[in-house]
Amino acid sequence: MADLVTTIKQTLKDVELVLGWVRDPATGVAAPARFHTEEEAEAAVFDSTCVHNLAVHLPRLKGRRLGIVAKGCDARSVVELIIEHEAEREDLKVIGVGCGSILDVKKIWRRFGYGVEIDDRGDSLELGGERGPREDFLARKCHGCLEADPDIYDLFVGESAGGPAGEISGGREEPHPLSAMLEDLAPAERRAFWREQFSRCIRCYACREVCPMCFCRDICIMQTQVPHWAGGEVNARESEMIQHIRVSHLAGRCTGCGECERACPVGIPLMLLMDEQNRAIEDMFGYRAGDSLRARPPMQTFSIEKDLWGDEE
Amino acid sequence: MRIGVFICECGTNIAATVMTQKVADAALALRDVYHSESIQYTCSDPGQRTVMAAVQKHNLDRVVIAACSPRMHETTFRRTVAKAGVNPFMMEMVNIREHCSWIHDDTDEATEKAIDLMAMGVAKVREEVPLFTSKVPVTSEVLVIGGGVAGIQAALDIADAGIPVTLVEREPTLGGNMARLDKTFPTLDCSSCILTPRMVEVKHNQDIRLIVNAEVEAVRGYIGNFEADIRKKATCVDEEKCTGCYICVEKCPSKAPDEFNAGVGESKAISIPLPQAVPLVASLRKEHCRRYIKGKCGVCEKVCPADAIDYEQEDRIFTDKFGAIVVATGYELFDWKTAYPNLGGGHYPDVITAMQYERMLSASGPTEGHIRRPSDGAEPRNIVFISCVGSRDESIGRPFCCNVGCMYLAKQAILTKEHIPDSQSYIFYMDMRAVGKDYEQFYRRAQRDAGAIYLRGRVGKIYPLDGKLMVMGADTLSGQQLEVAADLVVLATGFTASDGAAELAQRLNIPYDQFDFLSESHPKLRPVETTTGGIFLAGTCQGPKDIPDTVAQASAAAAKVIGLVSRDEMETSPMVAEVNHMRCIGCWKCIEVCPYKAIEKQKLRDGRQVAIIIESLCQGCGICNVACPPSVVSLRGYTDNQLISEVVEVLR
Amino acid sequence: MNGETDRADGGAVNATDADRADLKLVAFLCNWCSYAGADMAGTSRMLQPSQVRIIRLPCTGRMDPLLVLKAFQEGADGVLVSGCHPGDCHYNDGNYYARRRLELLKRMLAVRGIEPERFQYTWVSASEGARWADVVQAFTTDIESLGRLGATVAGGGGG
Amino acid sequence: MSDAAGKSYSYYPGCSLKSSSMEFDISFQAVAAALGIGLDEIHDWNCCGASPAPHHRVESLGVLLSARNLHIAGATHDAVVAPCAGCYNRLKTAQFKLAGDEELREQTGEVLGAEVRYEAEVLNIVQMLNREISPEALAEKAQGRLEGVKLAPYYGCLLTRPADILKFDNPRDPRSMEPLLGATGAETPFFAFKTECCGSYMGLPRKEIVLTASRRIIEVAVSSGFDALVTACPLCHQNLDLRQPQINKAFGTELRLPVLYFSQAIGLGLGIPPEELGIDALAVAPDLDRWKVGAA
Amino acid sequence: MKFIAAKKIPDLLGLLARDARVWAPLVPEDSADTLLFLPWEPGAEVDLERFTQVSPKKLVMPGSEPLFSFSYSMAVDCERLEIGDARGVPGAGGASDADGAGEAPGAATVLFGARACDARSLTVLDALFGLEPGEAYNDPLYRARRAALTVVTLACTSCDAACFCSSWAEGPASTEGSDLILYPVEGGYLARGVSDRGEALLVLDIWEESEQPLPELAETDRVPFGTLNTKLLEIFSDMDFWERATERCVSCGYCTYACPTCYCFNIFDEMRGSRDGERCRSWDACMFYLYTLETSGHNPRPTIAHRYRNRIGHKFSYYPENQGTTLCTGCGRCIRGCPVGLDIRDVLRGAGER
Amino acid sequence: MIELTKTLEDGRELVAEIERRTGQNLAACYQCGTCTSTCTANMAFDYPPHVMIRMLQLGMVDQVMSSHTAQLCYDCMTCSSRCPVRIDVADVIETAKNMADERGLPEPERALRLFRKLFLRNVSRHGRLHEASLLFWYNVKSGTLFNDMSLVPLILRKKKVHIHPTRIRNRREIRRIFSVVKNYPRLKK
Repeated sequence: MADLVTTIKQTLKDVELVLGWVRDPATGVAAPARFHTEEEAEAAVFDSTCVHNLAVHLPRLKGRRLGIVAKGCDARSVVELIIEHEAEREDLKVIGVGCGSILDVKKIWRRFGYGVEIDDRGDSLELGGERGPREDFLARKCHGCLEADPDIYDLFVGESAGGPAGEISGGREEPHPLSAMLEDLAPAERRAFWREQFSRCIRCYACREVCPMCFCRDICIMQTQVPHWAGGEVNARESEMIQHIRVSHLAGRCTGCGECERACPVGIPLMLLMDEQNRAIEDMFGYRAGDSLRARPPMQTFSIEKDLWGDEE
Repeated sequence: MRIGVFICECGTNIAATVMTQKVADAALALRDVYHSESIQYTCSDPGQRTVMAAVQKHNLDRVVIAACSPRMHETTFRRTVAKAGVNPFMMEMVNIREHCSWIHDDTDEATEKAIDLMAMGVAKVREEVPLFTSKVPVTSEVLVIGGGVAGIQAALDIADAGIPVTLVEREPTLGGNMARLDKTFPTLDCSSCILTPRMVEVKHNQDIRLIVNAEVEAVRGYIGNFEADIRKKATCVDEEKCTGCYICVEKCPSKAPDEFNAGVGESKAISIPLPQAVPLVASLRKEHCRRYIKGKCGVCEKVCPADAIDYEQEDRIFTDKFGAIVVATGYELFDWKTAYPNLGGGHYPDVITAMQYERMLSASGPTEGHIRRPSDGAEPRNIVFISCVGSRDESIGRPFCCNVGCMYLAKQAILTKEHIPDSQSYIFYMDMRAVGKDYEQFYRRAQRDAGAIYLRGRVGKIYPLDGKLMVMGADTLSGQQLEVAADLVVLATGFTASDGAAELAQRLNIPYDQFDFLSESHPKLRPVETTTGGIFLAGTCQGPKDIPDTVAQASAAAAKVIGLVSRDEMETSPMVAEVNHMRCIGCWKCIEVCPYKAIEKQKLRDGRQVAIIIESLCQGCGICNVACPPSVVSLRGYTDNQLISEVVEVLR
Repeated sequence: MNGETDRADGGAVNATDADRADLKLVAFLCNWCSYAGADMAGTSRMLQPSQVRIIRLPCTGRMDPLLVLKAFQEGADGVLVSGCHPGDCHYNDGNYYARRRLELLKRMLAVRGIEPERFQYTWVSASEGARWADVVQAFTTDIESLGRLGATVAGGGGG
Repeated sequence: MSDAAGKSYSYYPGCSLKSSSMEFDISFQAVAAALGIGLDEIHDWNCCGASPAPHHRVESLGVLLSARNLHIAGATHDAVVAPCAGCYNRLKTAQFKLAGDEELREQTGEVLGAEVRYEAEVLNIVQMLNREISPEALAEKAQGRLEGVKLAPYYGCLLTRPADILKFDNPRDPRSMEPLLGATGAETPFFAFKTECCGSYMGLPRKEIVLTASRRIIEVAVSSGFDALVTACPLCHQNLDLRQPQINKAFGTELRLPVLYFSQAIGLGLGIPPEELGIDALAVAPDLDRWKVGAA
Repeated sequence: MKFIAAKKIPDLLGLLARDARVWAPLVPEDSADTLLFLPWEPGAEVDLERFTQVSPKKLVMPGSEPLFSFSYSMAVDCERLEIGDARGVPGAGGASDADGAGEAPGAATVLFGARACDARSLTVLDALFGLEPGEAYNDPLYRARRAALTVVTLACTSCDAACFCSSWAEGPASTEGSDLILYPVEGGYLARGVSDRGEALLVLDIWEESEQPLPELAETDRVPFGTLNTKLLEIFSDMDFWERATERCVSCGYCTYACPTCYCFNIFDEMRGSRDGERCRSWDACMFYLYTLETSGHNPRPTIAHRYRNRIGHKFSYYPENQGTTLCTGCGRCIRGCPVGLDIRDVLRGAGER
Repeated sequence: MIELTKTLEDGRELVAEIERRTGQNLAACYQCGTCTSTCTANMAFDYPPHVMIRMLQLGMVDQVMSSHTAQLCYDCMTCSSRCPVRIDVADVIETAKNMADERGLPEPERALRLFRKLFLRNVSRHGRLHEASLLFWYNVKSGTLFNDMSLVPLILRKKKVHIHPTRIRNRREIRRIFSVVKNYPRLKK
C-alpha cells in the first residue's frame, strides 16, 4: 500500500508519530503500531484484518501532535474524543482509510486455530485452504456500520467505500445477534442470563482498556475504595456492577466500535448492553456518539422542552 | 472513631410510636458507637446540655441525632455539637418524626424503621470528615436595580448605613408606578407628596449614585464579589447640563404618546415625564422625534439655553463591582385588550384602566384632576368599576390575585364621589380582600359614605348601545342577571411581571416563576433572599403587593444587604464540591454541567490542567459529582461513599 | 445460580405477608422539594406504608444512577427517586439532568431484567405532602405486586 | 361533478339549506361555481339531528346520524364542507367522539354494516372559502364593490364552540370572516355581539327567549351603525331575519336590519348578480342600490 | 494399553462426576467461539480440539476467595474485633462468590482435558504455595484444593502458531502435574496413568484394551531461552527497548489472568455493612497501574513499559534465577488472546538479540 | 332550609357522576357569576347557571336535575367559553338533564320536550327534517295552533317551503339508528 506509506511519511513531517498498523509476520494479520520515522512507516499496512480501534491511544498521548490512520468507525471515536477534550483537532492529523469491512480475526482463530492462514479475497474468504463464508467472520460492528468512510480526515487513502460497509455486506443496522433472544426473556430470566454471563468474567479489564472512551483508566472507579462502588472480589455480582459502571459512564459516548466485546476473553456479549443503550439514547435524544464535532453529548446537557419523561401526570 | 447516638422522644411525638429506648439500644450494637441515649426533648436547653455532656464524657467525635426533620433543627444541633467541641459537620440528623413516627401507627414497624434510619445515619456519619467554612472578601458597594418605591426605600436604607449604593433605573425618572398614583389607600395621602421627598433624598444622598435611562446588561461573580455591566442609554440630553427648564418640551413640534400618563393625553418627543421628576432632566425619544423620522428638525437644540442637547450621544457601559444586589424591578399592568374581547377588547374609548383613571384623578395629571370621558370629554355620571381584569382568571393563564385591586377600586370610588358628588359608582367584585391595617374600614367607607354599589359578580360583557356602555353582569348575592348603563367603565387590571424580568433573572441566575415574577428562596423563612447568595428581592418584582408591603420588604432586603456587606469577609458553606487534584483527568465534564459556572480549569505546577471549584460560587447541588466519571469531583457532605454506605447499611 | 431458578418467574410470585413486610425500598429525595414534601406529609400525619427508607440528597442532580444499581445489587426490591418538579429546581438545572439520567437508567434496567416498576422517579414539591403519601402508597403497592427481587441481581445476593 | 380545473369537496347541505334557508344553498353553490370549486352532494344524506339529537338522553344518537353522512362522504372525498354551522358542528362532534371511543366506533359500524369511515376533514364555509381564495385574490375580483358598507360579522355559537372539538378560530374573538368580508370592500369594525347567542331553537317552544336575544343583537348592530349582519348559520338567520317582524311586533320596535349569509356577502363581492344569490329570499332586503353592487 | 472410544468420553465424565466435580473444556451458552474450563454436567459436550482461553489455575487459585470473616462489636466502652472461621476449615461459611470456582476447598475435583502445559504449570504453583505441610511456607487453602484435584491431561498431537512448549525439554510430552494422560488416536484415546491417583482411574469399568501405538506428539515453536535471564537483567535500564516493545499494549490484565503460572494476588477487606466483613484474596495483575501504586501516590512502575518489563523480568529472569523454574509453560494463551496482538515471544527474541 | 350534612352526603354520588361524565371539577367554581351574566336563556331559568353549579357543590343534585334550567339550556356554550376557571358549565347542565332523562324524572318543560320529540320523530320518518310538518304537528300537539303562523305567508312568498317531505332512500339505516336509541336502557331513579 504505497499510497498509505507515502501519506504516513508525509504526515510524519508534521507530527511526532503516526498510529497505524503493521503486519505480524508470524500470523500474517495486522497489529497496531506507532510510526516515528519514515523508515518505520515503510511497514504500514491496511487490510481487512485491521480491526483494532487505534483511537484508544489518543487519550494516552494527549497533548502530543499525532497522526492516526482511521477507518470510518474509528473516526467516530476520534470525533467523540475531540468533543470530550481528549484530543485537539489542530494537533491531530487523521489519515482516513476507505474500509470495505473488517474481519473478526479472533473469531477465525478461535475456530480454526491461531495463525491459520487468512486469504481474504474481498468477496470470499479462504481459511487454511478451506473456503469459509466471509459473512460469518465479519467484525460485529460492520453489521451495523454507520460510516465506512471517515467523517473527519485530513488526508484520505485508498478507495472510498462509498457507503456504509454494512450496506456493502448487506447487513446494515443488524441488531446484536442476542438481542432477539433477550427480548423474549422475562425479567427474571434476563437477570439470570446476565448473571450467567458475568459469572465467567475474570476482571481483566480488557473491555475497559481497549475502549477509546474509557479514558479514566488507572483511576477508574471500578477498582477504587474511594468511592467504593464495587467490591474487589472476582465474581458475577461484582463483575456485573463494574459493567454497570462502564455502561452508565458510556451513556451517550459509546460509538459502538465493539472493541470491548472483541477483547473480552471469556465471550461476554458486552455490545448487547451497549447496543441497547445506544438505541435508547438515539430514541431519547436523537443522538449518536461520534456523529458531529459540534454535538453536545446528551448527558452533558438537557432540553427543558423536549425532555418530558416522568411529566406525564 | 467514637460516635454518639441520641434519640429524641419529642415528648410523645416520637415516643408514642417509636420505642426510642429500643432504638438507643440498637445503636449500641453498631460499630464505633460508644454512647447512645434517648432524650425527652433534645432541642430544648436541657436536651442540648445532655448531648454536650455526653460528647465530653465519652470523648465523642461524631454525633447522630435521631429526631425531627433536619430541615427543622439541623442548624440547632450543629451549633450544639460545635459547642461541645465536635466539628459541626460531623453531626448527622436522622428524621424519625416526620418520616416515621408521624406517618406510621404500628409501633413495631415504626421502631424497626427508626432503627434502620438511625443505622443509616451512623453509617453516613462514619464517612464524614471535618468541614470548615471558608471566608471570602466582600465588596461593600451595593447595586439596586429599579427606582420605584422599593428601590428607593432599599437604596436609602442601605445608604443610611453608610454603604455606597448604585441605583439603576430604566426610565428617565425615579418613582416607578407609585409616582403615577393620585392618592394612596387607606389614608388617602397624596402619593407624590409622600414619594417625591424620598426621590429627592436619593438625589442628594452622598452615598447613592443614581443612573437613570440605564439597564443592567450582565452580571458576573458571586456573593460579595459581583461585577455588573450597566448600559446607560443615549437620550440626546446631557444630564449634567440640563436644568429641567421645559423650554425644549414646549417648543418640540413632535407629538408622542404619554406613557407616564398611561396614554391619557399626549406628550412630546423630548419630554420630562412629570414636574417632580428626579433627576429633572429632559430625554428624547428618537422613535417619535421628527429629526430622526423625517431627518430634519433641531428645534430643541436651538432653544436649549443650557446647550444640553447632544444628538451624537451614544450608549455608555459602566462596569463596577458590588457586594450585593437588590432587585426591585417592579411590575407592569396587565395588557387586557386581547384577553378580554368581551369587555370590548380596547375598541371602546370609554373603557379605561384604573391607572388611566388614576392619572385623571391626579391634579397634576393631563386632565388636571377632572374626570372626563375620553370619547367626548363629558363628565360621567354612572361609572362602573370592574375588578379582577386579568386576575384570578385561569382561562387566560392568570390565576393569581393582584392583591390591591379591591382596595384601589374602593379608593377610586371614594375619590369619584369627591370629584363628582352626584355620580354613582358600581363596583363589580368577586371577593372583597381587605386584609391590611384599616383596610376593612376603608372599604366600608366606600360603601357607606361614597355610596358605591358593590355587585358581587364578574362582568360577562360590555357593549355600546345608544351612547352608553351596557355592562352585563350578575349579582350573585341576589341571583340576578343585570345590566348597568354606564358612562365610563374603569378596569382594575392585574399585575404582571415587568417587561424583561425573566431575561434579567437569567442574567442574574436567579429563579423566576411561570408568570416571570422572581422567586424568593423560601416563601416563609427566606422571603427576600433568592437562591443565589447575595441577590435579594424587594417589592412587586417578587409578586403583587401593596405599598406598605413593598416598603417593608425593601427595608428587609436592605437589612439583609447591610448585614452582608458590612462585613469585610464572609463565611461560605463548606458543603460544596471539591476536586481531588491528584486524580483529575481534565475531561471538563464538571465545567460543562455546572449551573453556577463555579468550576474552572487550573494549571498545576507539574503542567497538568485540573478542575478547581470556586467555593463561593458553588451552591452544592452535586451535578458535577455525578458528571465526573472517576468521581474525582465530590460533593462534601454527600460524597459517593457516604451515600453508598447509607444504601449498604439499610439493605444489610 | 440455583437460587434464581425458583424465582425465575419473579413477577408473578404471590407475595406473602411476611414478604411484604420484608420488602426493602429505598427512596432518594432532594432536600428542597420532595424531602420537604415528605416532611409535610408527616406534619399532616398522613399514614403511609413503612417499608420505604429515605436518603436525603441536596438535589436530584446529585442522584448518581449507580446508586440505584448499587441499591439493587445490595438487595433493594424497589428504588424511588423524587425531586422538584421540572422548572422548580432549587439549583435551576439539577432535575433536568436527573430526568435524562434516570430515564435512561430506567430503560437500561429493563435490559438488565429489572422490571421498570421497581425503579420509579417522580416530582413532588415541598407543598405536596398528600402527593408524596400517594406516591409512597402507589410505589409500595407496585413493588408488593412484583414481590421480592430475589438474590438474582448482579450476581450473588451479598453475604 | 367537479370542475376539472378545481378541487372538489363533498358537500353536506343539510335540511335547512334545502328549505327555509335555500338562499344559503343557492348562494354557496354560486360562489363555489364562480371560484371553480366542485361540490359533490353527499349521496342520500340524512338530517344531522340538529340540536334535539345531541340533547337526547342517549348521546350516541347525534353521533350515529352524523356518522352516516361522514361515512358516505368519506368513500369519495378527503374533505366535507357543511355551510350550515349546526351541521358543521354536529359532523365535527361526531368525528371527535368516534376518534376517541372505540366502543362507539363498533356500535356505529354495526348500524352501518361496515367499519365506519370518519376521517374525512370537516370544514365550515368560512374555513373552506378562506382556503380557496385569499383576501388579496378576492379583493382583486371585488374591486371594492361593497365599499362604504359596514358589515357585522356574526359567528354565533355553533361555528366556534366548543373550541376543543371544533378547533376553529378563537372562540372569544373569532376573526376568520373579516379578511374576506374586508376584501369585498366592506368595513368590518369590531362587533360586540359577534359570538352572542340568538336564542337557538327556542323559537317554537319558548319564543320569548329568541325574540329577546335576537332583538338585542339587532339593536346593538343598528346602534353601532352596521348596514347588515353576516352569518353562516340558518338558525341564526331564521331568528334574526325571518323573525324580525315578530320582534318588531312584540317590542314595538321598527328594526330593519338585513341579515346576509356569508356566501351571499362574498357572492356580492364577486359580482354575482343578486338574484343568483337568493337575495330576494331575505325577509329584510338590503338596500342594494346604496351598496353599489349593481355597478358590476 | 487402555483405550476409550471418543463417543464414550461422556460416559467417562459421568463416572468421574459421581464422586467429584468435573471441569472440562466447554462452550459457554450463547458464546460459540469461547472455550473455557467450566463445570461439566451430563449432556454438556466437551471440546477436545481447540484451546481454552483461560488456564485452569482457578481450580487451585480461585479468582477470589475469602480468607476469613470478621465482625466488630462493642465491649464495655471499647471496640472488639472478632475473627470468624477461616476458610479451608470444615464448617467455614460466608463464601461470597457465586461462580462455583470458590466452593469450599477440599472438595474432590477432576480437571479433564488440560494440556501438558497446563498440567506442568500446577507443579510451578505447587512449589510456590508449598504443597507439603512441613514446608517453610504453605498455603492451606491452596493445599486443600490441590490435594483434592485429579488432572486428566490431553496430549497434544497438533498445535497452533501460538504454542511454544517445545522450548522446554519435554515439550508436549511432559507428564509433570498430570495424573492421567489421554493420547488422541484413531477412534478415541489411549490412556496412561502417571500417578497412583491416575492409575486408580484406569480400573474403572469403561476402558478397553488397545494395541494402537502412542501417537506422535506435536512439535511447537521454540523460544531460545539460553541466557535470556541474564540478558534481561542487562537490558533492564534500556527503557527505549521496553517502550518500543509495549507501544501497542493497553495494559489490560488478560495475559496475566489467562496465564497458568501467574500467581499475583491482592488481599483486602470487604465490609458487608459496617460491622461484618471478610478478608479476601483475589487475583491481581502486574500490568495494572494500581498493582504498585503506593499510598503516597508514588508509583514505582508508572508506565506500561515499566510494568511489562517487570512481567517479563519476573517470569524469565528473576524467578528462574531464584527458584530455578521459568514462570511459563509455553501455552500461548497470552498470545492468542491479546486484544492488540502483542506476542511475548517477539519481546523475548528481541531481548535476546539485543 | 336544607340540612346540609345530609344533602351533601346524599348528593355525593350523583355529583361525582356528573363530574366524571363531564370531566369537570366543580369545586373549582368560585361563584363569580360570569356564566349567569351573559346567559341568553337566563330570563326563562328558574336557577341561574352559577346557582346550578353552587347547588351541585352543596349536593342539591335533585333540584338541579328537575330544574327548568336543566331542560331549557340550549347549550350555546357562551358560559363555558367565558368561564374564568374553565368549567364547561353548559356540559354540566346538559349532563344533569341527561341524567334526569335516564332516570325518567318528570320533565317540567312540556313544550320543549314535545318539540324535541316531534323533531326527532320527523327525522326518523323521512331521514331529513320536514319543517312544514314539524310546525304543523307541533302546533297541533301543543295546542298553540297559531304559533308562528305569522311567518307562513312570508315563507310561502319566498318559496322557502316544500309541501311534501323529501325522503331519503335508505330509511332502513335511519330506523336502525333510532332503534339503537330506543333499546337503550333507561335508568330507574
